Amino acid sequence: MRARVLIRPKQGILDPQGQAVERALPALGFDGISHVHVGRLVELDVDDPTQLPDICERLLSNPLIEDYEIVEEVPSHSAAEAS
Amino acid sequence: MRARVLIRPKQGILDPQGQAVERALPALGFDGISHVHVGRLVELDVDDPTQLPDICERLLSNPLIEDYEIVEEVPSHSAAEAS
Amino acid sequence: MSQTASPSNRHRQLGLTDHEYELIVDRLEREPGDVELAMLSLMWSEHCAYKHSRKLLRRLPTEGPHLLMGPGENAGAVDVGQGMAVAFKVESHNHPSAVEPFQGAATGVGGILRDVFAVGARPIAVLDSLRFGEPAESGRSRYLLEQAVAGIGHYGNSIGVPTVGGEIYFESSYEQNCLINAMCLGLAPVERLIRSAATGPGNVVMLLGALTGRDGIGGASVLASAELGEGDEAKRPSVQIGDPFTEKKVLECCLELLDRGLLAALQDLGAAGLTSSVSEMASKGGVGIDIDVSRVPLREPGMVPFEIMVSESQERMLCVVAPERVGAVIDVCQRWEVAATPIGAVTDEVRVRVLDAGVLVGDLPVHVLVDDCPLYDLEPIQPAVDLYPAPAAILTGTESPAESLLALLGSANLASRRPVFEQYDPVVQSRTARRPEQADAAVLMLADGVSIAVSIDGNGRRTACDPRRGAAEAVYECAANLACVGAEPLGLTNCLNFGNPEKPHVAWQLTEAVDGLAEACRALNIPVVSGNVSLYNEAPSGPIFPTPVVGIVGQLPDPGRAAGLAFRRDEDAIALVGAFEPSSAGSELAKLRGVSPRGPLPELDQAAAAAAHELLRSAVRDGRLTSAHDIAEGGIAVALAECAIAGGLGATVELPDGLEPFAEAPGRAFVVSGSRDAIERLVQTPVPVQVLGTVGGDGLQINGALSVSLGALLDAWSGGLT
Amino acid sequence: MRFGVVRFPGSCDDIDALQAAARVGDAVELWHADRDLREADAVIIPGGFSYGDYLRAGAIARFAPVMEEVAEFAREGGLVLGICNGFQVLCEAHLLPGALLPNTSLRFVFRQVELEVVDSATPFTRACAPGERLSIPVKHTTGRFYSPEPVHVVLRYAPNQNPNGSQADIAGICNDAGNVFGLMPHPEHAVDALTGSIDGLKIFESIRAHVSDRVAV
Ligand SMILES: Nc1ncnc2c1ncn2[C@@H]1O[C@H](COP(=O)(O)OP(=O)(O)O)[C@@H](O)[C@H]1O
Ligand SMILES: [Mg+2]
Repeated sequence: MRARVLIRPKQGILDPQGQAVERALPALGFDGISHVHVGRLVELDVDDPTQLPDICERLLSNPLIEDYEIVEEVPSHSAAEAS
Repeated sequence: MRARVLIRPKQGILDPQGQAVERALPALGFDGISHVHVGRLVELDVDDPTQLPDICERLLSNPLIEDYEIVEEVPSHSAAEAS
Repeated sequence: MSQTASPSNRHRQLGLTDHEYELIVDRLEREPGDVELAMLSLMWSEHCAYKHSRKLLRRLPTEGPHLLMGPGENAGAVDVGQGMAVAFKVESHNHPSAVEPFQGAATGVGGILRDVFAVGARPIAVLDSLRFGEPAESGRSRYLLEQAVAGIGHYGNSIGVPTVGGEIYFESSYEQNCLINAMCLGLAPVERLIRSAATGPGNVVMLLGALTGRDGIGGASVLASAELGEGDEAKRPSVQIGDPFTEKKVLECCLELLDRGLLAALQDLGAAGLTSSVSEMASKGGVGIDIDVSRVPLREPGMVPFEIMVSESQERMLCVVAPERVGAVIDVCQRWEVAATPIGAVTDEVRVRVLDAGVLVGDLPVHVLVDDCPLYDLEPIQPAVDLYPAPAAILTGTESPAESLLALLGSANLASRRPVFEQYDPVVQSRTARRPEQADAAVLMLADGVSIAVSIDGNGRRTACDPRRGAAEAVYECAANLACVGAEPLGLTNCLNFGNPEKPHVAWQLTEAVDGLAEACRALNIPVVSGNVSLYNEAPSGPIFPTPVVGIVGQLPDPGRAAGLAFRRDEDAIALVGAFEPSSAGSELAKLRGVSPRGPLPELDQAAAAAAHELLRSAVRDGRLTSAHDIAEGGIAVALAECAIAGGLGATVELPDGLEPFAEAPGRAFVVSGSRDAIERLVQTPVPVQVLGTVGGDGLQINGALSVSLGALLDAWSGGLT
Repeated sequence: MRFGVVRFPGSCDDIDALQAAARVGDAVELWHADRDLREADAVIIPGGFSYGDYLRAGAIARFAPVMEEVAEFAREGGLVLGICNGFQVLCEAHLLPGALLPNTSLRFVFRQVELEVVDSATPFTRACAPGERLSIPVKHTTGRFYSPEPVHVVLRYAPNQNPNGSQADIAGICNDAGNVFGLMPHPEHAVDALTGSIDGLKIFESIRAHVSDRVAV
């Protein structure tokens, strides 16, 4: 199965990247954008999806400062590629 | 509106971050995982969602090396926070 | 937090003893309110009040001919000539790094940088001193090493301050308590140095830099003041994230504000946030300060006054500005995209008053915050038994000298540090004349005719053997490193990393170590200009090795003559300079053989060591030597091997009768190379100098008994830490 | 001649570039927010971490007001040198082809490397001999050059010295017109024997020679 993991800074934790993007946007002529947060996206093929929470906690995210979310279960890599 | 942008390395471009994750997993006792790719997640509140493709192409992603996907439109930040 | 605690025990939850709480009530003549108690608990914490170390620190000498600013300011400073001052300080970030090593180490660098530019000096160099558990035994230690190094690099590299040196040791006593000490040096015209004393009632207090969030609340200060027990999750603060980009802007902005003469006082926000900064500024100025927390720009909604007062959000500075200059300050800040907000005023009442939109929520006399915390006497008792278990034996003692040499070179404590220092930018700012692995001390050029050298040293295992002598050795080793590049010490900073001082044997280690530092500084005539103390580095299995870390800054006239450690010329003579009577106590070889750290360390004849330093310094300054290297871990054999590896040139030597190749006595002696003539001139001096042999060939031969090819030396040494 | 050195928030090697350029000509700072090149004959986008390297190295800096002027200047044939972060900015701004990706080691790397001069006929390398080796340090986390299209290679890492996994060992490239040059190594940190090497001076000397020829014409 192909899984997608979203990792984002925990609420309340400083997110300097998000701040930098937010400040840059008006200069590009984009207004009305706020609460920008920058995190990571991990996509992977996994045989046993029940491992995912464990993988997220131990490797993909840093639980002290990041939250993770396993958002989606899509067909496996090769299938997705073909489509 | 709260939007979520997924940015991933273009296919065929070496993704050492994905490789590093893939290499680390067996040592932690996780098997059967492959095709790992690491990208970026950007989440933002946007007044005018029609601006999003432009924002993605000009700032959030570099089209030469990255693909982007606007996956979801969820209620805005403040609403999400309250829930 | 106080909502959940009953009034009778809330002070204990905040780390105050009943006695301390009674004292507070007595001084205030009332019970403190919530905001006040939060503030007092931090100001009376070990971290801020130095309650178990302050009395001891008075034993350190703090006077010297080049001293401009001593302990008590954010950083100490020395005069380096031509109207220039160098400010420096070392600080620990041990506890936050144990929780989150990347951010902990990064914000450690961020914090020490702020201390340096808070006195008006532009940060020009960072050094790091790190301790972890054994990498071969502990995955966690390898992880901490990797993350801490990455974090230090991340902050220093991104902000454009070179990381020019450091040291790393691995011992199992650090398994649960890694040490992350960072030192920063800054440069300022003497007249730009500024103190943190708030002045001028009516002046405006402004907050510069990052927004205030719930970072580290209940954090570093409380955390650093008690042992971090297992499963103590609730005590863990919200992790602070370093933002070097914001700090870079704040740094440039503050220096410009000072250059334009717009500030009356400047102070960084570190542990205990606004509470500590405001109290210290008021105390030093003999004035009061009113702060209105409702004016503090927040990153998170719903923060209450006590949270704002104790938040440890990074990348913030506090300054005092005359009312007529506020506009000009805001203009400069805008150019640097730095937020600048008036949040209060200097008063003549000598109280810190906290208001929330004009409503008084806290009102404390400055002296209660800063001076009234009781200072404790230590109750030192020399332990009767070994405090530390024997390390795992890697060598049996039956190896040949060549095998021992290769094992030492490949051990984590002695192997090449290249995998680490390649992650640091050592050259930005274009001052670095000697970078890591080129010489024993980093050399930075300040102006024509003025350069400085800096090194940071400490050896916990030796200090565990004999705290007094081990601490003194750290001073001598550091000064010896400076002598190798021809530098004369001007000032010293130190970080005292110890276990729980309330335990008698730790109290003994601390007392002895401070005495050892003080003696060495006096003997070498080096004033202590700044420092930091990190206590309670203790796990259920016991305390860390007592680890005083020493950083010395020295001056040299000609960076072109700073000797490197590499053998560079075939046929050069090699000599041993200095009285050298090493022993195996506390040595790296003893460790590899599984011997527990136990004294006595070899005699330290301070006058003889100082004379050797002086001789070496003058020979290097005259440009007479090809190379110079102090003899430290691994003894003379390892020192020779390091010179050979660095230069890609072998050597053939005979050691003086009875000199053990791997025995140690750091800080007292050197191996040097130079023309026959130059070496002959050294021999003519009163300092003991012995000619050992000759540079050349493609291997190291010692006493005809040990012979190893350069390739084998290099392989062992470069593969020990990857 | 006059060099202009851009200063973004987060630039770090800007002063170093000013000092290096001042060894061969005049050098002035160009402030990111000003649409003014101060009559510079050549523009340097220096190294560092503009805007913290947040999001992607160089991604935010390319939108700074001064960059509009730099783009215009480049279109008119002015010499533009991008060093490290400056190289990243020029790629993001499409003034150079390709992109810079994270090092394969995923680590920051500082190293004194040897470079081979592949093209010694550019305005930036004319003081070098063809095939000459230059010793210049690199220091970056995002230096792996990638381009799906062929590019004009000016400098390569010497064999076995590629520090970042760069495609075809590419260390520096120029645009088709030859007036915009980007490189990951830091020539401004190789202008003084005391700090390691003087080979980087050749880049600055080349620029001066080119500009004075042009003025002479
Ligand atoms: N071991 C020490 N030796 C000398 N001075 C010290 C030592 N420890 C702390 N100090 C001095 O005590 C003052 C308070 O230190 P610290 O709390 O670390 O300062 P800051 O809050 O500015 O980081 C500083 O001036 C520091 O230099
Ligand atoms: Mg301070």
